[in-house]
Amino acid sequence: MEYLELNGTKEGLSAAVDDMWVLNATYLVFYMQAGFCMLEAGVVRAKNAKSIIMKSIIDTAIGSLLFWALGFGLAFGNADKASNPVIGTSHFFLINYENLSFFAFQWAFCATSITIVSGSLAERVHVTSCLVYTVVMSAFIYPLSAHWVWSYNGWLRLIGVNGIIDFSGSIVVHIVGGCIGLVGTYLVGPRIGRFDSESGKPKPLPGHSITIYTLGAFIIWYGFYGFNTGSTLGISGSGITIASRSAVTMTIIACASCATTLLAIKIKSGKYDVVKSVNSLLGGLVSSAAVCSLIDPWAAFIIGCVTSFVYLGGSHLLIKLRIDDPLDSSAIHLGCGIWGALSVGLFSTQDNLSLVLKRPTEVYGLFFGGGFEQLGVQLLGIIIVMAWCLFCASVLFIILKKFHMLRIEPTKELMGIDIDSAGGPAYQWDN
Amino acid sequence: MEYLELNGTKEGLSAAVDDMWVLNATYLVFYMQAGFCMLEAGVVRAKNAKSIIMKSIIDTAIGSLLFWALGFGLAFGNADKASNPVIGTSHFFLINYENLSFFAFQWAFCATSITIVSGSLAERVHVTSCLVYTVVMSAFIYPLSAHWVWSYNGWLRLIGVNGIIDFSGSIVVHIVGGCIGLVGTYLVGPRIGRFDSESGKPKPLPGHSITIYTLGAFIIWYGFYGFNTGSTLGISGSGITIASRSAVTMTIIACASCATTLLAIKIKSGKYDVVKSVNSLLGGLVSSAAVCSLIDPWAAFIIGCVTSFVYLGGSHLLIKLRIDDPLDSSAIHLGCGIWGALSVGLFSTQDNLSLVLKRPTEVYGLFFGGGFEQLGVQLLGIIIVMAWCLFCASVLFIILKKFHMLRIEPTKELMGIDIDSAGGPAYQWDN
Amino acid sequence: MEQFSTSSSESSDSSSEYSLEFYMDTSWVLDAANLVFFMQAGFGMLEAGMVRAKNTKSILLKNLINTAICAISYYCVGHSLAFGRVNPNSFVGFGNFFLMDYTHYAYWMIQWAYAATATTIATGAMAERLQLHCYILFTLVQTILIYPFVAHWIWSQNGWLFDLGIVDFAGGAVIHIVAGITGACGSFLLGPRIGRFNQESGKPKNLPGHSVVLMSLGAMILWYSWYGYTAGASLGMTRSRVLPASRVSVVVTLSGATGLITVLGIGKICNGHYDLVKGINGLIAGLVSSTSSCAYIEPWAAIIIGLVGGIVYWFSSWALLNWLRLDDPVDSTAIHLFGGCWSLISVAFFATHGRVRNPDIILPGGIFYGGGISLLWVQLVGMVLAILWAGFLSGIFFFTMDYFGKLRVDVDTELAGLDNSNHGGSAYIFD
Repeated sequence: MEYLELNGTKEGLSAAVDDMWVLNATYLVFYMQAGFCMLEAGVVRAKNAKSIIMKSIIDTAIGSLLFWALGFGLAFGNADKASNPVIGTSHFFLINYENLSFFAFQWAFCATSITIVSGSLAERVHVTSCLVYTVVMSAFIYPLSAHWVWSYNGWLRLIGVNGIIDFSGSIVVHIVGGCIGLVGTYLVGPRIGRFDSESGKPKPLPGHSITIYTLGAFIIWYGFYGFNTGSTLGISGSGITIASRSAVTMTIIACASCATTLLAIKIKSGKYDVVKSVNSLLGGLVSSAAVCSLIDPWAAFIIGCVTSFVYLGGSHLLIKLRIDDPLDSSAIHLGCGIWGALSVGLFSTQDNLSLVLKRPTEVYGLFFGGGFEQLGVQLLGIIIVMAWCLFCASVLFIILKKFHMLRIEPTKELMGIDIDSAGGPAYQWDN
Repeated sequence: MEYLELNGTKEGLSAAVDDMWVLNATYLVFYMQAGFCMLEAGVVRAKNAKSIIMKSIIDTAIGSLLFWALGFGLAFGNADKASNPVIGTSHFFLINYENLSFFAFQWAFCATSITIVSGSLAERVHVTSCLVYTVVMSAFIYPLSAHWVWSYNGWLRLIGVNGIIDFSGSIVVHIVGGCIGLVGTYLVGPRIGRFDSESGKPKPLPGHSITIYTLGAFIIWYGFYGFNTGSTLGISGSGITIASRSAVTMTIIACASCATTLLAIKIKSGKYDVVKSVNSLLGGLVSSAAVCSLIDPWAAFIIGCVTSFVYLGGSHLLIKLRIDDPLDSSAIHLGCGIWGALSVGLFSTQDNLSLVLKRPTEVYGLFFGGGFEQLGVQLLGIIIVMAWCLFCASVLFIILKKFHMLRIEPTKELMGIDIDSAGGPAYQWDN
Repeated sequence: MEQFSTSSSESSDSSSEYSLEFYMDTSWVLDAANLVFFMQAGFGMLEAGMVRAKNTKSILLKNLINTAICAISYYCVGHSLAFGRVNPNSFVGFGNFFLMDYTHYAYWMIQWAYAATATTIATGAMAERLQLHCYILFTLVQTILIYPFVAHWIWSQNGWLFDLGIVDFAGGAVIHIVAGITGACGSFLLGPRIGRFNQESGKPKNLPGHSVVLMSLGAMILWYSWYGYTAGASLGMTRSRVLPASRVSVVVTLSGATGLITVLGIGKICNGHYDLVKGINGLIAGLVSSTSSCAYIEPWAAIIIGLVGGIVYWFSSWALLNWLRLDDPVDSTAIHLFGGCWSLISVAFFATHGRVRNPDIILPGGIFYGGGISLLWVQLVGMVLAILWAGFLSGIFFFTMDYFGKLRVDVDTELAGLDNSNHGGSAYIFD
């Protein structure tokens, strides 16, 4: 992200080429909305498909408007290079802001972060509450995290030698989204029938279309190439080298994670599990976000294998704790996001880190002899961002719960949200 | 479009960069075919899904061949800069034409315009008639409109100080497609069961899959980034500035339109309506096509909000007039297209307009003190193009109707076109 | 194809490592690789739509596995055997295992995406009856033993077919022939699905797929990504590669569209209705037909190539089914093996433009341009050798698996559907 200088200072054709790269990446990241929408639609039951799509659309539309109006200013409004390390203060409504391709890219990131939450809250939440958290997230929670971690004078960037490093958003996008989703799904409580009311044993509530689900995953994977490689903010200078490396390592992480889960489950239960494998794939993509530009391919393989167990462990833990997360969003985005952010402190090599930071550095990955400092900074950053999100989300969802705006009534839940508040079912096979 | 000079005259690296930009955009615009195909498939009933896909694919294939053979020559065949303002006369079959990336881009636009029509005619029209109007549109109706509005010596370009301004096709693509679709759907008559035969009240005939429908809309949105930003025909010079602006304003317009509709319907009826919101989103994209490069972000917000009401009004009007347009194509593409083209005369700022035209201009948006002239020119252009399309489409569809090639028989309509002429249903759930 | 080999040495060795040209070309390759990867989504949806609902999950899982396992094995070994630069000979490459000492990451990306495509195509032919671990093993064999050798022969500058002057721009032989023949071997040794041929009369019976909508979505995604697949093989846009890359896009569109129309037309004549499923296959056959030649031919030739490709597809599909009794659920043998052969042969007839990357090297003109038949012999040698190599190795592999009873699922599983028996339930749940 902003480790690479913004193109405001460059001129001529190479500035144009850089902006082109960012714009193309932006389109890809926006396209991930389609992926998330399909992913979520496929994994809910048919009676709730329409409402989850509705939420996905609300996320995107309302979230984009608010990030344009307020969020971007709070996150990156550093006019005169004098804004404070906690919050940005200018460029609301894009006033006096010229670097529109950078804005568009950030915009798409914000939309991604918000859309993660709706997955955790699927099948039992009022559409209206989705409106509320979208507004709060895009105007407040997300922008501040982004300012701390990404803006060049964000306070987490000023800690230690390198500051916190989150190349393309394992922390800012995925931990934020996953964390808020986790708080939400905990406070909402499990779906009716998810845990047996007597024995407390979990019962699967399978989604209505694995096909749509897998399609969504593939679209997300496709879009992730924009997500990760676009974060170089250009291809001139060392940009394209970093971008190529990111594309390769991200592919290896995702594939290693997917393959490991597939085989681990096969060995344990004798069956191949599509949904868990796809989720691991997504988990791999998530953990690649922070670290993809900083590692060598073989390290990517190791990170990918570990990601698989992080996801499986997270998913198992959720069930242990009787938390019902229909898409395993918190295991994927929070769990694997944390692992990805930590792995920066473990696996990043000196050469790659210097290239990304554009200056030589003596602090790098622990396993390469770079010391504990980077790992400590990453850990601190993760804790701070998580604490911030947990706090805000708890306040938000508790207020919503107080006013009975969070969860729909049991009868309506059993009937399906579509018929109640979205005007009919998503599918009509006869007539 | 051709406001920016063609890259035939440029050389070296910047020409390569420009062509690369146009080609990438072309791919995105072709991908919109997938979006329209899914959109249309999702909104028809399951028994007609296969035939609408067939139409959508035939559109693309036949339309592409004819535009290559004839259409492009009629639209942009300006060899020797001496062709007349009404019709192009050279480069049929791409003979002696080297600027292939420009051709490919125009090609994709033509395919988009044609595919709009099949939405209006869904569920009751012979596949063969689709063949016929595809041929006429791609070889005749569309190319002439494109020549008038886009070719540098088209006669609508020569009116007034700036000539007509249609940055990336609100008029040429969407008004043409929407208008022909409207004539077609009016002459074909409503689907059986759409209006109660006694009371005349409209009865909803919901599509079979909202999921597929939304997927289509998201793909179209994604493709629209190529559609709008590719119209800069390059990124060198001021191209990338215009492209970034277009991407941002188009997103704001689409999101504002979607959000407005969402809230308006919620306030009025107490429910969230997915289909109408998605349609508004598309309407926003359509109206952004003409105007996206010429406005500031805040104006985009206003245009978006108005677009929502234009779409809702258009949709309402169609039902009032007992016109059955299964996809609301004419409300979306014709209605919002008109609004987008008009808003050029209202909201375009002097700076942006000068940048796009590549020369200083004293005539610009009414609201910025640029006078009524541009608005008048836009209005004139819209009327001319609509009159042309209405005329041609009426002749075409009346002839088709005379020879009973337009509408399928009532029994087959009730049974579904798939079983009759597409060799079986689209879905097989058992066996 | 000379482009690949020269690129890998040239761009990393030359002094222009940090020029704008290098950035642009690399970004072009990365974008294209991303699109080629997206073909996995396309093939996934296409194949999912073509199988019966009870086997959907297994086919989706299969595609996921292909992609993931292929990435890992291609990263470890495959790329080295194909393009390793330490001590390569004309038969096989060597060195750079695990991407050690290899920095041309963008090139690896696109080659991986190609390799993954080859595997996915091949496994489609064995759908609905192959055991899942056989897919995994086959993916390993394909990406380690079969594919890299053919890629080395034809695309590496050390390859012996490359020395002979074989022309295969985007993989008609390397990808489609290899994938087609391995799929055919597997499908043949597996035997037909239960119910595919009437037990008494031996007549083939249609086993239609479960969703034409998914199928066409897949086809449209493929069409889109085909632009990256073919135009990306230019490996850049600078140094007068703009025009060839643009022409590739035009040629691909024309041959695909012609293939579709041809097959739809034949279907209408033979069966009396438009057959969408065949038509979609015809579209892909048309696209495949121009893969080898797309950079070297004129647009009009693309029409002829697409036309013949459509005819070849129709009749080979019929012949394989009725004469060879080969049950290929997704027709991938007819499309990719025969389409690939035709694509390789057609170069010898229609080639007229010189090499893309080195315009100085004049390609011998095609037979229709008076270039003599020497190129035809080379192409035929390449075709036969690729078929023999891939056919022989895959034959041995599948025969071994069959011998140990690990090839085909048992009868009960097949009748019940792989999803219900092996993957924990159906892919769809609508109530």
